[in-house]
Amino acid sequence: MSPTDPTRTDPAQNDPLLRVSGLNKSFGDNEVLRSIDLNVQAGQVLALVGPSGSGKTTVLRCLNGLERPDAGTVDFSAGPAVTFSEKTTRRQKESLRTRSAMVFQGYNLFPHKTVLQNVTEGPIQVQKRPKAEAIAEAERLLERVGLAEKRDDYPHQLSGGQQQRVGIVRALAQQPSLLLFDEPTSALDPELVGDVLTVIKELAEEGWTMVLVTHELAFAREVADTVVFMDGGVVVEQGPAQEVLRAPKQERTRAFVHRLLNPF
Amino acid sequence: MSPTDPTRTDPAQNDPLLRVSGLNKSFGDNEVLRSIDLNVQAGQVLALVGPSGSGKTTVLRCLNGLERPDAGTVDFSAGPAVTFSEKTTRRQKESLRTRSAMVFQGYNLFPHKTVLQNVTEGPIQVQKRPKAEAIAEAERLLERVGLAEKRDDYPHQLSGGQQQRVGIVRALAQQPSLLLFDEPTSALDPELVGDVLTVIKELAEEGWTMVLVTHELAFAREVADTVVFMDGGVVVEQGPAQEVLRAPKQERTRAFVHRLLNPF
Amino acid sequence: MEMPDIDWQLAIDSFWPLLRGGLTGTIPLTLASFTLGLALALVLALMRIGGSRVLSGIARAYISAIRGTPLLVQLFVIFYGLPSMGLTIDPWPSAIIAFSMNVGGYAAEVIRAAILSVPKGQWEAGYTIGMSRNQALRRLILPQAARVSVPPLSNTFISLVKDTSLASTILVTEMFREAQQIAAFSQEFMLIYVEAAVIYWVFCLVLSTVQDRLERRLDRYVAH
Amino acid sequence: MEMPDIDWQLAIDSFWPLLRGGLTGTIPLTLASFTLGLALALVLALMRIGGSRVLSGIARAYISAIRGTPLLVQLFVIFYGLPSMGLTIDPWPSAIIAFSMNVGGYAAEVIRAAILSVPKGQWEAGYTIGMSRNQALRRLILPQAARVSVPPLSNTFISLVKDTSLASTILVTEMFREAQQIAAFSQEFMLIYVEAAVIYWVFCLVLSTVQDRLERRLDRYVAH
Amino acid sequence: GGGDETQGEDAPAEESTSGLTLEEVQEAGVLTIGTEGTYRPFSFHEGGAGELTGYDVEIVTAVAEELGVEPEFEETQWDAMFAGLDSARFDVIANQVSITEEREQSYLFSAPYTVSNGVIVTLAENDEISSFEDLEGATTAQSLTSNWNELARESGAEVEAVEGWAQAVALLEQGRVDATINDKLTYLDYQETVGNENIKIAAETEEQSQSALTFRQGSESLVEAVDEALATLAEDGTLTEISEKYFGADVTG
Ligand SMILES: Nc1ncnc2c1ncn2[C@@H]1O[C@H](COP(=O)(O)OP(=O)(O)OP(=O)(O)O)[C@@H](O)[C@H]1O
Ligand SMILES: Nc1ncnc2c1ncn2[C@@H]1O[C@H](COP(=O)(O)OP(=O)(O)OP(=O)(O)O)[C@@H](O)[C@H]1O
Ligand SMILES: [Mg+2]
Ligand SMILES: [Mg+2]
Repeated sequence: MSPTDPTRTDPAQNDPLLRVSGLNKSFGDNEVLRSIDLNVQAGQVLALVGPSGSGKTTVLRCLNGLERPDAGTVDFSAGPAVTFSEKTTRRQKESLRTRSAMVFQGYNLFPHKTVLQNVTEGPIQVQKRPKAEAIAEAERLLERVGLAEKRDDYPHQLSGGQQQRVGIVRALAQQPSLLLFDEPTSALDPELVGDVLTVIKELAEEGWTMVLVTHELAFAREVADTVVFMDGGVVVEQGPAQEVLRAPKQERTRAFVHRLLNPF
Repeated sequence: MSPTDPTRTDPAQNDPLLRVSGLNKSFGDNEVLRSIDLNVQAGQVLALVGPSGSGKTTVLRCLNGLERPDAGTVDFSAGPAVTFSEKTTRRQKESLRTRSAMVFQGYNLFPHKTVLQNVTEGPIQVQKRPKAEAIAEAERLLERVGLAEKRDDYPHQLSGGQQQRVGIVRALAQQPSLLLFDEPTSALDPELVGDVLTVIKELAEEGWTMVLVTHELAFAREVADTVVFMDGGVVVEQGPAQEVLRAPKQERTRAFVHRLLNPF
Repeated sequence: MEMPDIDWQLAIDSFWPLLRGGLTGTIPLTLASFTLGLALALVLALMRIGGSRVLSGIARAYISAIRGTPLLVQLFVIFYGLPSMGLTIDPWPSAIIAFSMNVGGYAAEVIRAAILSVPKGQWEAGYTIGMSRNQALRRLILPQAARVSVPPLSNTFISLVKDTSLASTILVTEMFREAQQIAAFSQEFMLIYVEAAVIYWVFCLVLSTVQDRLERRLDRYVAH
Repeated sequence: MEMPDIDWQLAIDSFWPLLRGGLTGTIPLTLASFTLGLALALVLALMRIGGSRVLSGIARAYISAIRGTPLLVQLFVIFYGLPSMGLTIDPWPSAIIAFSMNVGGYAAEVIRAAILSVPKGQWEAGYTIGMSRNQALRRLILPQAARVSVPPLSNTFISLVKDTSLASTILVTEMFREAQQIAAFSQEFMLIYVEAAVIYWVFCLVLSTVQDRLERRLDRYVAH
Repeated sequence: GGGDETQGEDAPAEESTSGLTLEEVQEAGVLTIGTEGTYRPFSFHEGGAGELTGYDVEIVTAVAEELGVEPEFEETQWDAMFAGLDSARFDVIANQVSITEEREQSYLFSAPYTVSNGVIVTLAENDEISSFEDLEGATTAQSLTSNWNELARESGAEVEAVEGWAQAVALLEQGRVDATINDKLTYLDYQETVGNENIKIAAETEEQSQSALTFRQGSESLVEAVDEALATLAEDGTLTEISEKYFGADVTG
């Protein structure tokens, strides 16, 4: 997590780290994603916003290989591009997984493992990194988010905000080139939201590349470089955060932003 | 729900409809409420705010007879006051119930009953009001919150915002003198919050007396007459909404308000 | 390895007596015992859940004794044991009493779990609209608990179908008793028992279909 | 109503033989069959859950047949039926095979339900940290499913304790067989059967304690 | 499976379920015997939990000795008895199996070693039943598998099925049945050991029933040797001795 971290790319470089084009996905008759195109520059933060059911989660899941798109290409600069079709194998889909790490809305921590075990499970069991090294790294990351003394607690002993910070550390411990956040604070008590947002903001400032789904428009405006507004499975509008969120060009975007900022 | 509704009191009257004094409640060793005093004027809105675990829900539950306080007096102008002690009977506790109605954070609709049945269950089964009258009244109330055509749907067929509006209608159908809301929007998707807040705001404008627990400080500021800030089971500060939320006197209130309005 | 010779004629001849034993013995015995057993189970479950320590203790002891001892012995105690205390009950009533008591013990825990699985908020929503404990139980909790308890209760039911074969030990004629008679006469125990097993299986398959229907009916108000 | 005379001397004399039957027959048979049955159940549960329609169909048919037919017939088929196809298995192995297959059928559904009860997000969290299906199953899902399945499996276990009495029909001596022998000699079948029932009950009470312990151990990572 | 009589002949490959020859038994040095172990006084455990003993057990043990082989007992319930014989779990049944025409079609019998008659047992105070004709319309308790079951039916009685003698007596005493038919020997042994004054013998059959050791088809040479052994044991008084021990009389016919 220091700026010399080998897994991270220099933000100045300004290459697209991730290029997604023509992504399509249906569940049965329900066309959930239609021709989604996205570019994420290395070191930048892309915020994905839009109404419920618009397909934001599905986009993240396609990037992380949890869902198989029906068509489209996902091209990480870190490895071979994957073009999806009927014939795409499970192995190809799964090859995407190692390049990104996901932080879930509901944390999805492993309830039967301690905080430290949650974080080191991937590095030790999957990546087969030396145990001592993985533990040292995990401790460093936990320290970083203020949870060093919680290392031997079980998730249920933590508050929601603490659990989500563990979720973030678990993702970081994967040493991914891209971090995916799916509404990381929407399950939290309002007072606990701040702790998590602060951590995410710091990661952004340190140059991590991320795709962030959120309903916290104020936060998106502050932290994101690019904002993509989706509705009904299509990208309605995308551009610099300030533009899309302050002065949206599309009527649908405008209505959405207005509804969220002035609920009554 | 018309201004001539017999169950409602004229806001101009300015009597305390509800007077709570010296409310104490412990769960085991945990002193959850300590000497809570509250007054609610007829036709006014009291907003209860404070950090998680401060005892807000417990206050509402004591007012509604779902919890038995260890000591204290609850005095509704509509009936005899109840002073709690070891000896308070279940019947006394339950006598509070008919005077107020509760809207829950998690809606708590009856999943095996239709929208209409949810609303008429109390009037028909408990209050033994004539069936036709109860149904007519329920339909009028559903119409009022824009859910007339949903009357025969089951709760799971509705969105969260629609469910919560049914929850409100169910409470109104009780013809209570006081409405209790426990974080009515915190389980909702951000875009659906608006619909519910709008309904609550309209009820406030029509002169319903309410106690409202909420984390939506902007809404509290707009709709409440009085704001009570609780922390650690005690009332830290109370006063006119504009004062408490804009210029809190107490350090703890200030910190809380600041944290909620500037999370990162 | 080769298939043994099978006496098909015997298999065919014995089919009707077996089926008759099932229709006039196994099925009515099962239905009567299950219905009464459920009622008992509900009472026991409420005793367990309710506030009283004494009632809860009694229900616990009963459930533990029923589940901890063999059904055969329960049948024997009621049929052969009670007469020595001056209480002689006929075979059919004895069987129904014993099986109901047994089902009661097993189903009580299922129903208790089902009631507890209904979110506390449902009780509270009932209270806030002015319901008594009893009203909330009857009108809100039990209908919801019913849905949850169908699959585990259907296990109890299917076990009961087969357990009724023990009624033959206390002079009740049901399918297994018919099977024993035919087998005793023909000496073809294996053939007849397997044939009876197949008929039991068919009963159970039919019951599974009923269970599915019931679940789907109760599902109408649940998402998915 | 009067109490029957009880032959206390006989009750005392028969206690040790009954207990011995329990310790050398009932308990080892139960433990061996339950262990093997659980392993089989896990395989069946995975067949049901996994993607393959064929495997899932096989597992369903197996489970349905096992649950739909009487255990006695299953024992008879293995012990007396297989020899006519050239396969003769000794009493103890036959008993263990039959009981394991039976437990497998019943426990499969429990384990399947327990696996399905683990939130999908746990699988997904496993996948996103790079786990294979197998790794996620072994390291994340099964440990969590274990907790959920202890109570229903303990029901299966308690049923098994009592069902082992059927082993006496295939030449295995366990507690119920001892009871029959004593009853046949003394002609006091009620007394002896009730005594055996009490010993079964004590076994079950002990097992319930073990279950409680196990639950509490597995509970350490769960709230409350 | 099942005891189909043709099985032995047309399936020579199936050694396990065909009959057993004398040579095979002598080669193995053991004779495996199926018996109930819960049928007093014929096959039971001394004191309830002791050694297997009884009239049938002692006789078949003597026969085995005569053949120069070890007897080995397998105990099972009556329901499984013929299945056990069919599936070669044991080679002979020694459990008071009555010789009937039905059974002779499927199995081989040795020479009989018990001759007895049946008795109707009723409550002592019962004076309505004094002959088999009186059973018409009465209810009796019978073990389904005994030949007394058939006799009761032929006499026009309703039959209630019980597991054994003890249950039959219980039903009788509880007034749930009017009578039970059983072997006289069973009754005598019961009165000898328990001494129940509530019940009595109401009538006896004229016809005598014969019990014998029972074998699978194909065991002809073995049965021949067993018959020889039984003859020798009858001659040297062993059978009578065993009979006297259990019944105080010679019931070996
Ligand atoms: N596994 C699935 N099977 C069927 N339909 C699905 C599945 N997952 C998602 N969908 C559907 O796809 C659409 C998009 O869902 P998605 O979760 O991506 O939306 P979202 O933008 O993340 O919404 P939210 O803000 O509510 O999380 C919805 O209509 C949803 O019902
Ligand atoms: N039934 C109960 N048994 C034991 N403790 C309880 C119970 N209900 C509430 N508490 C405790 O009482 C305290 C206050 O709870 P309460 O729910 O009133 O807080 P709150 O202000 O509503 O918090 P939140 O904002 O999280 O809803 C907490 O410490 C809680 O753990
Ligand atoms: Mg989503
Ligand atoms: Mg609360």
